[in-house]
Formats: sequence, C-alpha cells, structure tokens
Amino acid sequence: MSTDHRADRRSKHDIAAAIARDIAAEHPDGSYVNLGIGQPTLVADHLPAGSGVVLHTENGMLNMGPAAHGDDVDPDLINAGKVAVTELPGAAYFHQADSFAMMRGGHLDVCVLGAFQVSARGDLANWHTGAPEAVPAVGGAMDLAIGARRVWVMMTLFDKQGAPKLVPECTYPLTGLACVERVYTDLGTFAVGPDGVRLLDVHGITAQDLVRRLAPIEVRIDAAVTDEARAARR
Amino acid sequence: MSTDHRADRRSKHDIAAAIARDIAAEHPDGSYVNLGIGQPTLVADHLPAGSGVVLHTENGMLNMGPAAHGDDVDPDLINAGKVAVTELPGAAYFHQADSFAMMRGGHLDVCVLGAFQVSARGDLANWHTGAPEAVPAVGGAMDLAIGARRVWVMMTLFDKQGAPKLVPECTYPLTGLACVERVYTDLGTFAVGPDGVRLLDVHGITAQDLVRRLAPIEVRIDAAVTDEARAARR
Amino acid sequence: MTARVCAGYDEAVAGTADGATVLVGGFGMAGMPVELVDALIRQGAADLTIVSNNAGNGDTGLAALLATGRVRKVICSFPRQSDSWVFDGLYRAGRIELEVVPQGNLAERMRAAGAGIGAFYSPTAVGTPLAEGKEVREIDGRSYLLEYPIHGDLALIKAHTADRMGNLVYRRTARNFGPVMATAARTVAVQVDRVVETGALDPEAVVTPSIYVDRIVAATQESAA
Amino acid sequence: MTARVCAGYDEAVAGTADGATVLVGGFGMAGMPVELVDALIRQGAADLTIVSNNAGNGDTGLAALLATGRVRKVICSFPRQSDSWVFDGLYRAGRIELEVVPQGNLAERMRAAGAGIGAFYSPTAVGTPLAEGKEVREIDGRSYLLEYPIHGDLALIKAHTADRMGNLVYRRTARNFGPVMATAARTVAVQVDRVVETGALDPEAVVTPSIYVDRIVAATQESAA
Repeated sequence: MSTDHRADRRSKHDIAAAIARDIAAEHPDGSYVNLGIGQPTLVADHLPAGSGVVLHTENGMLNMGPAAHGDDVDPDLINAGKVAVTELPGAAYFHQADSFAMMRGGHLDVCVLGAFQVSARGDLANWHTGAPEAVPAVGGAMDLAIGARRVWVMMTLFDKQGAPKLVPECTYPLTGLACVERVYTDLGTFAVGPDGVRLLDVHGITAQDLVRRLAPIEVRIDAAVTDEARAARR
Repeated sequence: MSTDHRADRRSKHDIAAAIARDIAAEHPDGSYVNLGIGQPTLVADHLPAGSGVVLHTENGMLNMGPAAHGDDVDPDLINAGKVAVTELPGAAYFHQADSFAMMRGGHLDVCVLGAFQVSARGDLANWHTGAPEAVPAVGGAMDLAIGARRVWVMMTLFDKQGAPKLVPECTYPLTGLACVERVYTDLGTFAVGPDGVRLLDVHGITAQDLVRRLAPIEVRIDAAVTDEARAARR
Repeated sequence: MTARVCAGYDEAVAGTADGATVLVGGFGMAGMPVELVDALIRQGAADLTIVSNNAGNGDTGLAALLATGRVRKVICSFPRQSDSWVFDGLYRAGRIELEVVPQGNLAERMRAAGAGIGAFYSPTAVGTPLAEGKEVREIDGRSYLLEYPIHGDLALIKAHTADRMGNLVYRRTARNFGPVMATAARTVAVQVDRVVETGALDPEAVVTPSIYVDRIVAATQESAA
Repeated sequence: MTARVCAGYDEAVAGTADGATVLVGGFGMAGMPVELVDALIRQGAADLTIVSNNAGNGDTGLAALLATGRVRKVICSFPRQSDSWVFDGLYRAGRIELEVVPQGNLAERMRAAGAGIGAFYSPTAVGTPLAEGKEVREIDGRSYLLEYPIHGDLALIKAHTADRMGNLVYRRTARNFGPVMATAARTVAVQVDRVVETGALDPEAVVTPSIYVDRIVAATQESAA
C-alpha cells in the first residue's frame, strides 16, 4: 500500500510538472508573476533561464529566487507557503500593506492559483471546501483572485471522484467572482470568462472527447485544436 | 517711511519671538511636533538645547534640524515652507502618503499653526481670506488641523484693524472644526474648546482689561491670572 | 514620545489590560516576536483579542498564548496550518472566536487605523462568504466592500535593529506585518536583535520611523543581563 | 513588465495622448522632474490635467508647461506661491481650471489609486468649503468625507538612483510624491541622477520596487550622449 501511495504521489507530481511547464512557457519576458501556494510554485522550476520573469511573494518581496537549501536557508527569507527561498539581484522587500497594495492595485501581470472549482464565466473556488468541520483559512487567495491583471488556474481537470472541476456554477464557497481568465489542466487548457469556455489546447485526448466529458458545460473548440486540425497537422 | 516699515517688521518679529518662546517652553521632552509654515517655525529657535523635541515636516521627514546656511544648503532637503533645513541624528525620510498618514493618524503630539481666526470652541480659519480674487491654496493645513493630537495656534490677538481674531464664530473660510486646543498670542494664552474660552496667561495687560477687549466672547479667567492673584504675588 | 529602551521583555508588555486587542507581528515564524509573546503570557492579561496573520505554530509563541485560554478571539487570515494544533483544538471545542479576514484586508485595515482613515472600499471578497453583512458599493463599474480599521491597544513586533530613539529596520521577509502594526496600536513594543546609537541607521533606509515605537527590548542586552 | 532604460527624455514621454492626466512629482523644486516636463512640452500633448502639489515655480518645469496653454486643469494642494506667477495669471484670466485638494488627501487619493481602493473616508476638510459636494459619514462618533482615487495616465517623477530593472531610491525630502505617484499611473517615467546595475541597490532600502517603473532616463547618460 505504501508503494502504491508513493506511486500515486509521483504521478501527481508528474502531472503537476507538465501543467507547470505549459504555464511557464506562457509568461512573457519581464512579467511580474505571483505563484500561489502549493503546486503553482512548480511553475518557477520550468521558467526558461534568463526569462526575466520577476516573482512576487505576497509576504513582502519582489524578485524571489528558487527554494533555499543547506546553508542558504534563512528563517527570515520565506515565501507565502513558508518555504525557505532565496533572493535574486534586483530584489526588493516591503511590508504587508504595500505588498497587497501592489497586488490589489493591479500591478502584477499574472498570478497562478490552484482551485477546487472554476466556473464557465471565471468564478474561482479555492479556499474552503465548505465542510462544516474545516477551519476556514483564506490567506491572500481572495486578494490575488481580484488583484492580478490575469488570473490563471492550475489544476487537474477532474476530481478524485471523476467529477469535472470546470463547472457551470461553483458549488464550493467562492474566492472571487469572474476573475479567472485561463485554466491549465492535465487534459487541456481553457479560456473562461464572459464569453464562456473555449478549449485552447488538449493533451492525450481528442478535443471532441474532452468536450463530451465536460458536459453539461458548453465548450467551444479553438480552430487549432479540433480533431480535424490536429489530423491535418499529422 | 522705509524706516518705519522696518521698525514695524522688527517689532512684529519680536512679538512672534515672544510667543514662540512661550510655546517652546510647553513642549514636553521627546514629543513629536510639527511647526506650521511661517511664524510657527520660530518655535524651533526657542526649544531648549537637548529638549528631545522631534520635529516633523509634512513634506516627508522626522527629526528635522535648524535652517541650513552656506555649504549646508541642499535643494533636496527642505521644510514644508520650502526653506533649506538640516538633518539631525535619528532622522527618517518617508513619502507624502506615509507622512500624512503619520499626521492624520494622530501620531504627532502637537502642531503649531498660524491663524486668521479661532473660534471659542476651537474652529480654525487659517487657509483663505475668502477674498474673491485670492488663489485658493490649502497645502497641509487642513490635514494638520485635524491630525495632530493637540493643535496650538500662534497669532497676534488683534488684526491690523484692531478686531479680535479670537471670535464667537469664524467669518473666514474654515480649515477645521473644533480642532484648536490652545491659542498663544502677544497678549495672552487661551484654552479653547467645548467648554469655551479660558484665559491661562496674560502679557502686559490685566486679565480684566483683556477680557473686556475680547467682548462679545465670554472668557473665563484662570484663578492664577486674575488681577487679584497677580497682585497677591507681587 | 520617543521610545524607551526597556531592561527586559516583561517591562515591554507591562500594563496590558484584560480585554486588550493585541496585534502580533510575524508571518509564520518569520518576524514572530516570540519573547514578547512569552512575556505577555507571564504578564497574565486575559480576555484578549489577538490580531495576527496566523493563529500560532507548534507550541511556542502565539500558540503558547492561545494554550493559556486567555485569548477570547483571534482575527487572522490563515489559522489552519500543518502545525496549528493548539488553535485547531480550541476552535473545534468552541473555546475561541475566529474572524477570518483576507490577508490584504487585514493589512489594509490596520494601515487605515494607523493613517486615520475612517473606512475604505476594498475590492477583495466581493461575492464570497466573507462579504456577508458588509456594505457593498459600486464605484466606476466595479463592486467593493466597506472595511473598517483595526486598532490595537498593544502591538508586539520583531525588527532587526533599532536606534535608541526607536527608528527600526527589518530583515528580509521578516518585515511583513511589523511596519503596519507599528502604526495601528496605542502602545508599540518591539524586540530587536540589537539597539544602536541614534544616528547609526541610514535615514533613507529607516522602515519604521521612531514616532511609532514606544518600547524596545534588545535580545543581546537581555542575554547580557 | 520590467522597466526600459531610455536613450533620452523624449523617448520617456513618447506617446502621451491629448487629454491625458499627468502626475508630476516634486514639492516645490525638490523632486521636480524638470527635464521630463520639458520633454512633455516638446512632445506637444494638449488638453492635459496636471496633478502636482504645486502649480509651478518661476518660469521653468511645470510653470513652462502651463505657459504653453496646453493644460486644461490643475489638481494640487498649494498653487499660490511667491513665484507662481504663470499659474496665477492663467487662473485670474479664467484660462485654467483648478481643483484644490488638501495635501494629505492628494497623497492618499493617489495611494488609493495605486492600491486598488475604490474610495475612502478621510478625516480632512470636514466642515470646510472643500467639503462641498462630498458625501459625509459618521464613523465611531467622528465625521469623514468620502474621497475617490486619482489615477494618472502618465507619472513624471524624479529619483536619485535606479537599477536597470527599475528599482528606485530617492534623496532626502526630494522623495515626497514620487513613490506614491509611481503606483498611481499607467505609465511611469522616472529621471534619475544615475542608473546602476541590477543588484547594486540594497533590497532592504529600495523605496519604489521595479514593478512600478516603466521608463528610466539618467541625467549622466543624457549628457554623455
């Protein structure tokens, strides 16, 4: 059992790494990006060298470097997930009100967040399961959801019970209204928003099959990812 | 005529210096003080050496030193009156929003302001004569009036026409409501506020005479400054 | 009034009244004023409201204060952590009140308290369960919630270096809530690694000006005593 | 996007549209970005709204811009100075609109713009002529006025040193409005005495983080060109 469990975790990590790679490829040079706690931090590992992407951590720093190891660990230098990190040249430190002013004032180009659910119009649910015994804890999630210019979600497309996490309406408690622009998943990438859901990319499944599995959500398929277009490219 | 004029100015300066001396004597050790543009800046010259009073200038500095002269003049180091000043050990610089947050958040112990008029309950008029051709300019006056814990006014008690500047109701446009606590003048010192006007000290005039000249304002005379008390001390 | 350098942590928290609202700095353990919190435990004030980003880690610092049962309410953004068992137990037992505030609102509400702002319209939490009971206002086509200041009676914060007047500098991300909380409480007690002579800090690099600081305790001074 | 080091002042103000709102740093001449304002005069944008603490001194910088007649409105706290004859003349001739804003509200309204605050209740100017037309609200027994953010299309500011990414430090009281305006405008152009390599500024002492800065011009670079 413990072996199975480890295998599960590795495969989960591989899935997350693949999504992180997709997202990392999208960050334009010199953009300011916040990576949410947990899996979104993996995106940092896949940014191309010299990408010029500047990472913000909401506990008060710009130009955060990779995780710290060994002698580099400094308890005064942590990220929002309370993991020891490093400082890159050109870094700046600031207090919490300034850090959230930066975020809420729309100065971050992108933030990447995990999610329990995202709705077709971009509502986000990622802070609370709604379970009555859970201790509610929101941190900076609601500020990030409405603060960054573009909010991207990184998640598996289906939960452990096989239910889609891209839904007509979120059933989990909301983090923010109509704030998500893109959803990166293991099976495909989606644009969400006022015009509904559009499939931008697929992984290991045909567009038509994927769309079928997402019913009752209506998904428009980008011309480039229709099965016909992919067949033509082959 | 030019001689007369100079004499007038010297005497005005002497009067202001005397008031400034009175005010300087009142600042407790280690208090944080803002001195308004113009005559209130004279108070700095009369602070006892080592008083520990820390001066705030709203253009972004704490622990401002005296006026700069000669080689010490630095165009990047000025006070709110745009006069070149110096920096004392323990100084700190901050931006305008932080500087006014400090003021408006009630962190300054005292500010000293000039005035056109002060009302019996402590309303202040010091920013605008109300003359239709005057260009209105308020600067930080309204923020200081409501921001400092204690607002003290420094002024001559009567205007050039001989009318009292301590009035039942201000006729000039207001700077702040019920904000002044003390009024230091050439002829006496007054407490103003919800309980009306109280005379705390007199200079070169008897309390009774002074009160008579201030009618129709009702002035209560502090026990220590009644003509009887002063006669008894003589 | 300029700050006083205290002989020890106990002096720095003396006089804290029952029912006080205490702002406690730190994000996790970075910037957590553990020794001041320990002193507050010894001081014994009860019925406290604690405002802090988290609700204690492990069994020390804030967690130890919660464990005394003298905290009535916690206002924080993120109580649930892998090592927040003390808070979790009290919460599940119904023995502590919790107000969850988004981290940006938590910081901005204390900033408002320090800046004399009566209230402000925040873009965060609109349409979420945390909007319940709050006034909503549309401004320029966007919805906002009305948020009120959070004032403290006492702030306990940790900085890196203080000068004798009370100017402070911090270290890296341990800065976090310190500078904001220093503006928002009537009495501000700071623990620092060291106290230097007035004039030794660069006036351009001071993060918390002396006006905000009331009591200072230095770690080195303490250990020498 | 990280900042771009421009070849000259003209490049730093390129693209300013007619009708733009331009935030101009400085308190008197301290921190006044004279060369950037001169470049804006050359650039030629008209029908401008200028937000600045003062309304120009003497005949250079902001005063020279006003003298071109291309400024429709000035939002400032203190237009009247001993050497503000350009503004005074335009104002008395009815050729320029003026909105007088208390200095603290001016700073806080730009901070609100930069921080995503929809509006805030300010304690300043209650009961004065500058309260006219503003919403009054009583909070905790005190009256406040509702104040809205001031956003800029362009900010022109002066700092002391920039690194190539755009981090800024200032000098003494020339800091004044620079850090606030840098947060409040869509495009931020900064003139500095010098540009240093990224990594040369102390991350603890950076006043304006690079995220707020779009275009940098260095005085020394300019004179060398």
